[in-house]
Amino acid sequence: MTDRNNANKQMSLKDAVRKYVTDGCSITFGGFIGRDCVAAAHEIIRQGIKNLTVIDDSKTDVMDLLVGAGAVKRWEGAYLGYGAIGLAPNIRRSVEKGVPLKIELEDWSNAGISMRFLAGSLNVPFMPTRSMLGTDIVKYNQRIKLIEDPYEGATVALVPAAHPDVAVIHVQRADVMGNAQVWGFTGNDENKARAARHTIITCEEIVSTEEIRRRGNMTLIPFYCVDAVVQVPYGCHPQSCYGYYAYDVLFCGEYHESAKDRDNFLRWLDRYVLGAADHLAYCEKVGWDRLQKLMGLERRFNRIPG
Amino acid sequence: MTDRNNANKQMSLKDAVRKYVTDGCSITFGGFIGRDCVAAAHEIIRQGIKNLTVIDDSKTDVMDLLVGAGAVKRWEGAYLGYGAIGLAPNIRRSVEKGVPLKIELEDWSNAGISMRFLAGSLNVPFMPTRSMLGTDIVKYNQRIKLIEDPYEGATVALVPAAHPDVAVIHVQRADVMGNAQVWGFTGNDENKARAARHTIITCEEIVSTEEIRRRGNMTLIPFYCVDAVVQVPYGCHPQSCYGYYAYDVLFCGEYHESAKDRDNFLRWLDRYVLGAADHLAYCEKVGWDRLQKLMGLERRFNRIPG
Amino acid sequence: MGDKRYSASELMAIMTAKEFRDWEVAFVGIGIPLVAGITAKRFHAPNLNIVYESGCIGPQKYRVDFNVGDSSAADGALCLTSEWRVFSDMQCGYYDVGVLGAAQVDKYGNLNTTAIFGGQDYQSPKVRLPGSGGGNDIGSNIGRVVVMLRLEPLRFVEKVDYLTTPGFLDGSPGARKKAGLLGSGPAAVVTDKALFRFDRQTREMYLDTIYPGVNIEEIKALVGWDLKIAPQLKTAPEPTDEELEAVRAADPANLIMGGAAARKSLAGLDEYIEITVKNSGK
Amino acid sequence: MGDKRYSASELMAIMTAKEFRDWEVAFVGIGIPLVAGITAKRFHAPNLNIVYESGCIGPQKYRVDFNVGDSSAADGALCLTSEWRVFSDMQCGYYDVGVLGAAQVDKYGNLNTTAIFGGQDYQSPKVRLPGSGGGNDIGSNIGRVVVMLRLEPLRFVEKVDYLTTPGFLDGSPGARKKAGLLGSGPAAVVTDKALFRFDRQTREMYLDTIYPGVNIEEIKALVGWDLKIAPQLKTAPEPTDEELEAVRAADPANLIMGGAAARKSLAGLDEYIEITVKNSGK
Repeated sequence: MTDRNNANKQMSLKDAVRKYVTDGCSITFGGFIGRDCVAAAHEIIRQGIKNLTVIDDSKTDVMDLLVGAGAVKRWEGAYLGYGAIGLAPNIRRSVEKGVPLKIELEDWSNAGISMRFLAGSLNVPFMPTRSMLGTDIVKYNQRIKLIEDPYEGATVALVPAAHPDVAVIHVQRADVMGNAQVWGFTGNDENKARAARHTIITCEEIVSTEEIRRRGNMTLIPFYCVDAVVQVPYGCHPQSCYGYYAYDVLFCGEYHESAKDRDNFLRWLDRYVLGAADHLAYCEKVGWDRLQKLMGLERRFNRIPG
Repeated sequence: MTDRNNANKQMSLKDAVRKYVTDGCSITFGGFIGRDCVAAAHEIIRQGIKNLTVIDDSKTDVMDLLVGAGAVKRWEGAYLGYGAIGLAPNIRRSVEKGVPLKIELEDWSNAGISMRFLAGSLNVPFMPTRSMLGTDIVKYNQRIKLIEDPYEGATVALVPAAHPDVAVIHVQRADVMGNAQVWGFTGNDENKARAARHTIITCEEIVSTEEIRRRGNMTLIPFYCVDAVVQVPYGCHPQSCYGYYAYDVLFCGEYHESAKDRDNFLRWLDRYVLGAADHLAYCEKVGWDRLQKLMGLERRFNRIPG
Repeated sequence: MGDKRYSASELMAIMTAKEFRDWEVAFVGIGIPLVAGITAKRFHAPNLNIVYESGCIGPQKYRVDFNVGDSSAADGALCLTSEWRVFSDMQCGYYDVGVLGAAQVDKYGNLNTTAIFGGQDYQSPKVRLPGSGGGNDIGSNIGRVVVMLRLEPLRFVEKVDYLTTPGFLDGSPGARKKAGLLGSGPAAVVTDKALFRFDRQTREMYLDTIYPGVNIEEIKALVGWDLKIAPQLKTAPEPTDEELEAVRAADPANLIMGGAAARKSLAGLDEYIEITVKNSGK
Repeated sequence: MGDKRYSASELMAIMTAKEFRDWEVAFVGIGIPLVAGITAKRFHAPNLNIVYESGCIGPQKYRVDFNVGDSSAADGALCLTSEWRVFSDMQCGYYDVGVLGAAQVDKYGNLNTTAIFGGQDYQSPKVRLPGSGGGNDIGSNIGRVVVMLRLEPLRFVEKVDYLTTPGFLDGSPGARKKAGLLGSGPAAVVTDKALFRFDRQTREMYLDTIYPGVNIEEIKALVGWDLKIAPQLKTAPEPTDEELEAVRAADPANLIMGGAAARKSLAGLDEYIEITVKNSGK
């Protein structure tokens, strides 16, 4: 449950992570490979938070970083691959070799885990689904229960509600009251914000509540689901943020190459995360001109009104 | 399931109703007292369609008309009242006195019936809910099943998926391909369009597909859920249509007064529905100046961009 | 109540307004409950946010709503979404307080908005009422529920004809939890003559606050069980001029409070539009 | 395949493109499947609409997508919505065709994208793969599924190490229906050397179409069971210049087809942006 509603939930990324992301907690991240919470993942690593249980759909970039940094104990999710770029190097090292430590795995499909977030957001104990039937996902995951539908008799699977301790969700615009507006695809974000006990919104821009009211239909997550609002421009880089900046495929490719070797990964981590005091310092290292170019590219294709 | 997708699903209201709304079929309507499908209900009455099963949340205006006209056999729903105006006269006459004929009732709560549409839209057989427990709704409605949650053991209710034969949904804007955009509240419309076997979209304006693409986030119902697109300006009068026209409380009040007496209701029906060849003729009878004034009133408060 | 300074409806709205607290999220039905919400915003709860079951969250109240789906319910809303979503948010516990009307209430705060049987039955009752709407859901899931109805004959009954919305069910310890309900049940019953609350142990409704000029016997005569009285019975203050002014400003054409008579007294659509626009400040 | 006119990936994209029909809705993953979809739109399926699991429906393809959540997946989309909604729309049967990659496929078309055990087990496999993602859901619920993978050693196996995505399960009559699955199962397996389909009775994968310059023995040697051959084995036509041009236009910087090598051959971000903008016509 969110903290009591009030007029201003804005805080720094450091404070929001310190307050809500604790050792051993369970966590989920918004976005879907695009609009990922990269800045928040960096801050979690900087603060040395450990033993996280990550409950998520497809969140490779953030997961590969967190796993490589040794922050994750357990993963419940659907996908850990780099799309057209390849497999996830730190995740492979952890699962196959236990380096830096071995994470527990619980596999779901994307629809299956999506239904866990939907159930969580509705505060019902489970959801039925027709995915995962007949497969080894069900064999290895005892929390998927097969039942006979009491109405029509066919077999359906039940999946339990997910209730992560905290959800971090990056959006384009939010007000300090906590109303969060999203353009482009929305992933499972509306459900994650509701399923979680606490929700941190990171955003490209803080706007006035009057501005929020001009487009109430764009408010994906209303204030009452939100505990903290943090402004983090370019908070998804190297991932894309619809209407703000394009995917940095080359930066991402370089990360991927580095991460294939543990020492190179640690050097990458030192350079971009541990050696950067905060997200502003990360942007500086990436280069503001580079970020501006990615913004210019995105805005040729997608512009958010107003 | 919708008919095969194609470039142009536009047709007249007469043709859409004739093709998809048949004697004895089950039907649901979009909107939520506001954005009601009044024009479609009138056309159903004009075509003399009978024995409908209406599955709906809160759809008093449309229901009172259809029941008064003798078109309804059965109702599965949550609310049949006129808000601040009072009880529903034709519905009372039908249920209490069997005039013009007695409708069967199956009561649900708004959350309960909403979950039936959600289940239908997900193509799962049922949804769990924590509503209606402990009450006479469950006592009189055998389709609500109480079960013990297999995960945590508490009692929850299951409600079965709704799959009406047809959904009629009025929206602000649609293209001829069937993409429907809605501003303001959305009721259960996205779920009704998916739960139904066939979906008719009525709209204030037909816009180009390019216009739809400018605001993809506003497309509540994508083309593949839609069988027919019909342009019916002022299709909700006397109800409101967000951004287009305000609620006509006085016209609605007059209807309510008339409907208290069966003969007066039949006169009202003759004047505005049976005596009007189509929705254009209805608008003529209501008065274009009146409709313009309602539009002027609404647009002081809500304007849709572009 | 013979006092012509205010009507029964106005008094109910003012008494209900006091049940809201600042920064709460309130799930409020149309009519007098909404007038109460708007009134509360003018006084002690300026940051009260109102949610409508059609899917409107936190609108700015420029004009009165005649139903939950009136486009006015969306005016300047913080979030415009779906019906199923706001009911689910209710089930998550995000809404602090709900306000409900009813045709009948029993001594454990259970409500009937479905049918008055009058010796007949569910499928053919003497009076068919609107049904649950969102009422059952509010009563099932919201933390604190305020019930509003007039204290009239046959409304406060030992047992409701049809239990639409759960109060404390049969009043037995933990009855709500056993049934699977989440909310904590009714907190107050606001009428035109008195305000009732519920005993924490027995869950029975008792007389908590009496309005100016009303006497206990008058109330007991209208309640269908042996009504208990608070050891320290309170008397409500007279509505202030400011409160009455706020209530009336929230319903400038008097169409909520005044009903059909007020509709007929309007000259027509033009006058209604003029009043609405003028009062909205738009 | 020694022919340098086209690469294996290009040929796979072109063969897959032929599996789409006009006005279909296709649920397509990133990479070569998407290139196939864009290619189909240039030829026989101009009104093909593509859906991404992130929640993008019917985008205009100005630029290539590197992952399903790339903002490019949303460019000019007909509808931008949620992940859970598009998976549910899939479960409703609104999507006609899905395209899937895999690390392993067995003779009944079951896929493994989770782990190669290599004598080890699920929690500590020899190779951890990405997992299901939306693959299982596509295989479970979509009417017609096209599988794409290279015909390489240890990929076409008698039994997959981990059954991530259902094909025809154990191949017994009605196995999918008995399990509760809705879609009708895999329709084709497109590789870089041949195209396979499934027998309607036995549900076993057979060789349907062989590519120019490939011989049957070469294929049989790479398949881990006694592969049956269609009575009337077809030979695929050589890709036309127009087809090759379309495939290359869909991946102008060659970053999908060319992988890490292509990334390295780019001068940097400026060149990538220049190519992207130029090709998009924006």
